Amino acid sequence: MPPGQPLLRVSDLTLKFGGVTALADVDMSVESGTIHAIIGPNGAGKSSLLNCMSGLYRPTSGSVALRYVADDVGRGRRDQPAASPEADIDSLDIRERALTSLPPHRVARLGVARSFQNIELFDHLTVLENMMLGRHIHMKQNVLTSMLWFGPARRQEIAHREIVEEVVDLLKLQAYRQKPVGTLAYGIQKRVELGRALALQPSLLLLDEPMAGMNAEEKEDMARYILDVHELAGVSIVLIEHDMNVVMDISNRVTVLDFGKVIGDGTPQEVMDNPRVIEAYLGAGAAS
Amino acid sequence: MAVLAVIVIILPFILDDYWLALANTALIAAIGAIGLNILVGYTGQISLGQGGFLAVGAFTSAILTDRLGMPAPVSIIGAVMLTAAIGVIVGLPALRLKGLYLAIATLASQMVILFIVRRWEFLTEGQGFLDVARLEVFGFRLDRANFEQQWYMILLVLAILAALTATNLFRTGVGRSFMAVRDQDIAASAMGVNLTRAKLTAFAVSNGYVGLAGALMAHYTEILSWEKFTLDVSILYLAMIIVGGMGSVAGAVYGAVFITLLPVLVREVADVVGGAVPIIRDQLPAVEHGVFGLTIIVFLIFEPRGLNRIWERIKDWFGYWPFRY
Amino acid sequence: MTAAPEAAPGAGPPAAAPSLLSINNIEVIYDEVILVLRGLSLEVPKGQIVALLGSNGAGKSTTLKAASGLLPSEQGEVTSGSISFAGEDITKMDAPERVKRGLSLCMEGRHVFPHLTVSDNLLAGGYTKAKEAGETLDFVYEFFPKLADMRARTAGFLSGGEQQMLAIGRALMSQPTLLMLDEPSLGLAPLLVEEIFATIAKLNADTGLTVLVIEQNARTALSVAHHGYIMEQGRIMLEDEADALADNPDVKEFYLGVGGDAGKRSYRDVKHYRRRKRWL
Amino acid sequence: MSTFVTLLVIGLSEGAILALAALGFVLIYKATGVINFAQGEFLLIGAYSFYTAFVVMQLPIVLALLVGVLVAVVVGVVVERFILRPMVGQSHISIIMVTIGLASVLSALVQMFYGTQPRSMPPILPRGSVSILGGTVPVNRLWAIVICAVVLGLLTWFFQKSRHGVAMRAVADDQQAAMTVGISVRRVFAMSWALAAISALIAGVTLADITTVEMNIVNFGLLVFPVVIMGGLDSVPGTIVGGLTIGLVTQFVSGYMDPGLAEIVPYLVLVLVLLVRPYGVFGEKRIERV
Amino acid sequence: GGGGAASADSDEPIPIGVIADLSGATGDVGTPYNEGMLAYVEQLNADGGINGREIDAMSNDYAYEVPQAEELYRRYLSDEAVAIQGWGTGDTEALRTRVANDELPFMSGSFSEELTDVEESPYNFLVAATYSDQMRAALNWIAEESGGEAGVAALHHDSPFGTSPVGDGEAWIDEQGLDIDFTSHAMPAGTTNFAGILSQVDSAGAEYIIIQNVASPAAQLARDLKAQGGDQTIVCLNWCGNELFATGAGDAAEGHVMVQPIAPITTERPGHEAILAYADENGMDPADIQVSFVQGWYAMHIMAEGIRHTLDAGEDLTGPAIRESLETMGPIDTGGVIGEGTVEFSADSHRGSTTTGLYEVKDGELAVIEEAVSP
Ligand SMILES: Nc1ncnc2c1ncn2[C@@H]1O[C@H](COP(=O)(O)OP(=O)(O)OP(=O)(O)O)[C@@H](O)[C@H]1O
Ligand SMILES: Nc1ncnc2c1ncn2[C@@H]1O[C@H](COP(=O)(O)OP(=O)(O)OP(=O)(O)O)[C@@H](O)[C@H]1O
Ligand SMILES: [Mg+2]
Ligand SMILES: [Mg+2]
Repeated sequence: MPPGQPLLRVSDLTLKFGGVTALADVDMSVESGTIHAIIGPNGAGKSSLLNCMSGLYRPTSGSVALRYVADDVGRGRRDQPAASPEADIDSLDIRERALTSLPPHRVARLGVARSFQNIELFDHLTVLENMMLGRHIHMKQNVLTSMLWFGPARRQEIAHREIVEEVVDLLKLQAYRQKPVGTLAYGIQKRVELGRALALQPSLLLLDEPMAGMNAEEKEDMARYILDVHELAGVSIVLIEHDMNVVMDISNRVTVLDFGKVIGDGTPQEVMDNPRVIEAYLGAGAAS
Repeated sequence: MAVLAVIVIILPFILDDYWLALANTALIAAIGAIGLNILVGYTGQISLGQGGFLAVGAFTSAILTDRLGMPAPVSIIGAVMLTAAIGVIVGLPALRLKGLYLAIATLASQMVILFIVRRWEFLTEGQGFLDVARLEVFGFRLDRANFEQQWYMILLVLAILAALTATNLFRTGVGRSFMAVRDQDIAASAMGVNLTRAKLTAFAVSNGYVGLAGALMAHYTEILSWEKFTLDVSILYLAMIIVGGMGSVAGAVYGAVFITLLPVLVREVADVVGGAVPIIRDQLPAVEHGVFGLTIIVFLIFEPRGLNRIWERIKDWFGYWPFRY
Repeated sequence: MTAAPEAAPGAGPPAAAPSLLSINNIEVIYDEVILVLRGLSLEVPKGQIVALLGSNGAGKSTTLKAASGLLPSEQGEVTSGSISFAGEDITKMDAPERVKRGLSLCMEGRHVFPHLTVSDNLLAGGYTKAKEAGETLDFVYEFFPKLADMRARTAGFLSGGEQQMLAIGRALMSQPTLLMLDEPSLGLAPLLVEEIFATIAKLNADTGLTVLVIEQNARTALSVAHHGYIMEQGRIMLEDEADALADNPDVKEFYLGVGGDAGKRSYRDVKHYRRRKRWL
Repeated sequence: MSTFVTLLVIGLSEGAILALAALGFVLIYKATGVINFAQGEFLLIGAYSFYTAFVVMQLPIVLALLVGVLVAVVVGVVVERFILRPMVGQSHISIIMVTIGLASVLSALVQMFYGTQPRSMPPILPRGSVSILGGTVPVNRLWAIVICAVVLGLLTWFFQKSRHGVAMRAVADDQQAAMTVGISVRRVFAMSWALAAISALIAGVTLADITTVEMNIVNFGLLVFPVVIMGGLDSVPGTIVGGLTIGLVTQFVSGYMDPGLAEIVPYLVLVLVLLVRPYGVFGEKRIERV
Repeated sequence: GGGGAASADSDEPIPIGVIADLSGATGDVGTPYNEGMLAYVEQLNADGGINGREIDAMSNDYAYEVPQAEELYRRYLSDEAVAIQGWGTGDTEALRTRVANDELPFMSGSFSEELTDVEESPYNFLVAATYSDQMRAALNWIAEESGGEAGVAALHHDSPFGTSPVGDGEAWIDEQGLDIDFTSHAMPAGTTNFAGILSQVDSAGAEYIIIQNVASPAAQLARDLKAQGGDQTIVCLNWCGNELFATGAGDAAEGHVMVQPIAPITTERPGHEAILAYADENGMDPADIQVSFVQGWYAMHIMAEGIRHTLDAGEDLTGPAIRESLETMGPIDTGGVIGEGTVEFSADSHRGSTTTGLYEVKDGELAVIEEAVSP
């Protein structure tokens, strides 16, 4: 999807858990090629919104629709660079798909990858295996050839391993390739999780508090990785983050949630100046 | 490695029939345990239904051969496929169940399958057991004198194939998706793993091996009755993978051999010390049972990763010998 | 920052205040091999708020676990040194005993009881002081009116911030004299972080509660604390009054990081930035 | 009608005993997260220890019961201390398997010392039959219902309402956090195992009195699984409803349909329930947030 | 065989494998049966064995599990046993093809009619009336006792052992034109009450309950029957028709009937004397000698006689030789204990006897109703 095009549209999204309304009529739109931050107080529904986007939660009503270029998806051809901005949009076969009716694995197949608020890695697998799972949607799953190993199964493993290695290089994870992720330090695990999502070569990356629990130094590193991913791989990113400094610095657009409702939307500066946002989220201290 | 291979190959020429029969039983168990480990150890879906699945494989193959006159290899393949299919049916509830709920659902399948095996007169023609004709492969009929040796060769080849194919499976995406489901199913689905498909595939693949083990059991023991497939058998197989090492193909093999030989070992010991402690000899089945339980406990407490881990440590030690570390 | 309450830093000379918790030169080893604390000493004077800062993996949480007796549950062990609380040696005491004596820990990552309701969580918190649980409960609800609104909800379904409040409220239920907080702002919105620290300061001012708090968010922590410690690799590297620490150039560089102050560097400008010098 | 009443009362009594045995299981599960496959063997140990005190040592019944309780507590605490405590932090499967191993060991011990032959015991509950609505009903069955109801009530109150009950549930959720609020995790663990063993003792002795003291008690114990799963693993009321349902359904199927089918009917009912409600009738869905 | 135990002029002990149930589903009667066999061997060896050669009876518990029995059988085979004493119907039937292949004479506690087909089971020998014959005798007696018309419910162990006589009983009713309404139910193993099955018996209108099962569950059923005020008469076949049933059920056993081909010790037959002498020597209370013990004793006796005949004939102790001895040696005397008193096999019948006795429980003892009944 060329930059600047609408990529993801959330309309009238409502999500209820029993008596609790986590999201109420949320409308927002993510443009291709941006880093779009979602902020808001705890319990505002940010993670829930992300979960709706990735198919983990089924909303009570409303929809999330993803637009994608037909050729980009599902054929394992995402190793080519994303369509250049100059490409003629009309010549592309752009389709739209409602994510809200899809199970999570189908959403992933459309090129939406994510990380989780509390690291959800495959603890007993190595860093490489975790990242190879990121390649899952691009691989053919054939039990019989897998059992035989020699031939197609082996060739396929090698081909995908090459792509994973690029991600390993990008995120500087070389030293940890064969380590079971469960034993790694928190910061590294966060990076592996990012890597796993990247390995999927997504067109949209959803990150839920990738810097939570990090100190200043690690945050800087993580911010750098996110920017690199955004710039080098041309991925659009939806980012939940509480640290306003990070949000201000790296995001192009910000949506603010409070009690499940959108209370602000715009450029970081616009949002910072929005009195409702200051009152509900930032507090007087941050506004000064 | 080479030494081991030589030992395994000359085994049939040095062991007598009794020990060869044990070896054969262990090889069949190894195939079944590999299957169970795929489901339990690698995919994290607990199954107490192993006994019932073995029964499906065994009776299918026996009936296809004896009543429909199919060649044994064909009926064995038929048994593998049917058992895999039954696995998928039983796996369906697994899609929504977790932990103990799943364990008990598989316990239910064990009970129901066993009930059918006991009560469905068609299976044994009302006799309560089923005779299976001597194995004949491509016109070659095993002879009585070399029965155990010939079976040993057949089973050895099949067990090695089973171990290899299972190992290969976990070098590829399919196997990885099983492990992903085990470690973190939500994340797995967010990475594009179809949980339904992965779990059902795991049930099918696992049961394929179990069906093979069941079919071999039928042809090897030449007689089938429901008592070979009780809940105790399910537990026996779980013990194999616990003792051998969960989530390890080699572990399943070690575990199968160990658990098959355990009662023999207990009996030998009982023969020796029985004079001094008569209760051990007089209550042998109880003692065997108790030792079995104790083995599980001891392994879980002291080496939860099983014989496989112990073996690795030994290899490391010798690898570094004479320098430790 | 408005969060700093009346009980401003420097309300009393720290040296004069008797020490409530004192950790003397302890060593902590996990799994019999991993040496994490290497001779750490620390004093928490009665009635003060003390902040413990340090980078990831420095051993901050381990220090609090050692003080609250949780190490054995993680195969950890204090191999040398001693810990005393209110003049009593508690080095070998088990965790529940310490709670009875007024030492309460609010763990990193909240750790509420997910299947219990909010009110059951609080009641469980008052386990050691069952008789007065009713009154304490009212007190906690007063401090956290939000919890009162959610009392019947299952804790596992609360959002992170809500859970953090619950965790602090639960810790208060045991009527501690020393409250230890492990990264209370983890994953919380700025407003809430402010709120929580304001609450901490208020508790301290109103009830004289002594607080030991670990924080990544050094700026906020130092703004309410009287005294601060900075640790690296299992040792205390620096200790001073909070104000003084906040002005220390090293602290500024490593803990206050980019952003915040005027003339800050943007996250966009940071290239792969590696720590040039360590404290050691 | 007469058959119906007989089956009803017998079904209820078995259901009540089952519920009691299952409650012990649930107690352990809720407090320690351990799935105890040896609960059937706890019934067995209960019945045989009482038998030993009452018949072999010829103690008076009250004393014999006390001995039973003592043995139950000791077994419960020892099992917790030496078998389950080292298993903290291991996977579900490992914990299930360790209790399966324990089950083998316990039943093997009983078999070694008492053999497999049934032993008869002088009656404890009154014998004889009464006629209710035209059905002949053994009196001891009625007594069994009463005893189990009382014990069930006491345990339920303890778990739901008492301070220790809340502590047990807190420990089940997060052991470290429980320690930070001053709950002694070890004490709670020991307490729940001991309570489970005591409830198994009462269930086992009641059962042994209306049948015989024999190894078969274990098979009866296996039924706690359909019971707890059906009711919902962590629900006390669910356990009671589950127990009574299984008791009654089994009895009616065996009386009106096929006694052989009755053996698997609990499992069929269970599967049906799970298809509709994967967490049992009263069970709560596990909290899974990401 | 050249040397070794099988050789005619060897003086080594004669190995016989015993597959016993001590702890399994039928252990209540399996235990005294096994003790009876071993007691006989002990006595025989003490008396100088067979022509000076002792019998080495290797006895192991298989807990009534077929796979265990197979495994034991393989061990006995590798220990060069010359004959096998088995136990249950399931395992005996399961092993018979192997036994035939390995040419090993095989007797067992199972009197299933299936095993009498000499073509199919050339090495199996049945020392007493088959379960089916016992069932027939029971049905004849019921027809007589009830004056013609009767309802009968056959309750059986849920196994080949249990179902073995059920079909034959039904066929017998047709064949003989008996006016008997026949239903059958499997008795679930490990059940805590038989209320369900009894209410089915009730609603089928049966006045007689024939039980083909071991003593303990039968006794429990009798107790349940009494507690629920049922008035049916129980007729126990072979393995529940014994003292264990009478004591296990207590006063609930009174008046029930037993079909038992082996004479209980209380009937004081000449064949019991050896057993009583043995009991006396070993400090056993004669009152503790159960009919299953007697049965085991004589099962071993018959096997020993076959071996003696083989050795007397100067032949090697091979399976075929022993088989031939048993088939050709003529009647074997049991001192009035089994059936009419003697057991005889031939090349086309391995049915050692067809007659059985009928007893009633009176004051906790087995009282004779009729002797040497043949259907
Ligand atoms: N699986 C669930 N079941 C029930 N309620 C839920 C569930 N997930 C979230 N909620 C509720 O929905 C609301 C929004 O939660 P959510 O996790 O989306 O907040 P958030 O904005 O991500 O907060 P935080 O910044 O603390 O992560 C909360 O009140 C929470 O209790
Ligand atoms: N249970 C444990 N077993 C083994 N090592 C541990 C354990 N807990 C902590 N460690 C190690 O001890 C060191 C200090 O950990 P600790 O959690 O105390 O750091 P911290 O300062 O609290 O870090 P953070 O800011 O990430 O919370 C780390 O290197 C960690 O890997
Ligand atoms: Mg969130
Ligand atoms: Mg920490």
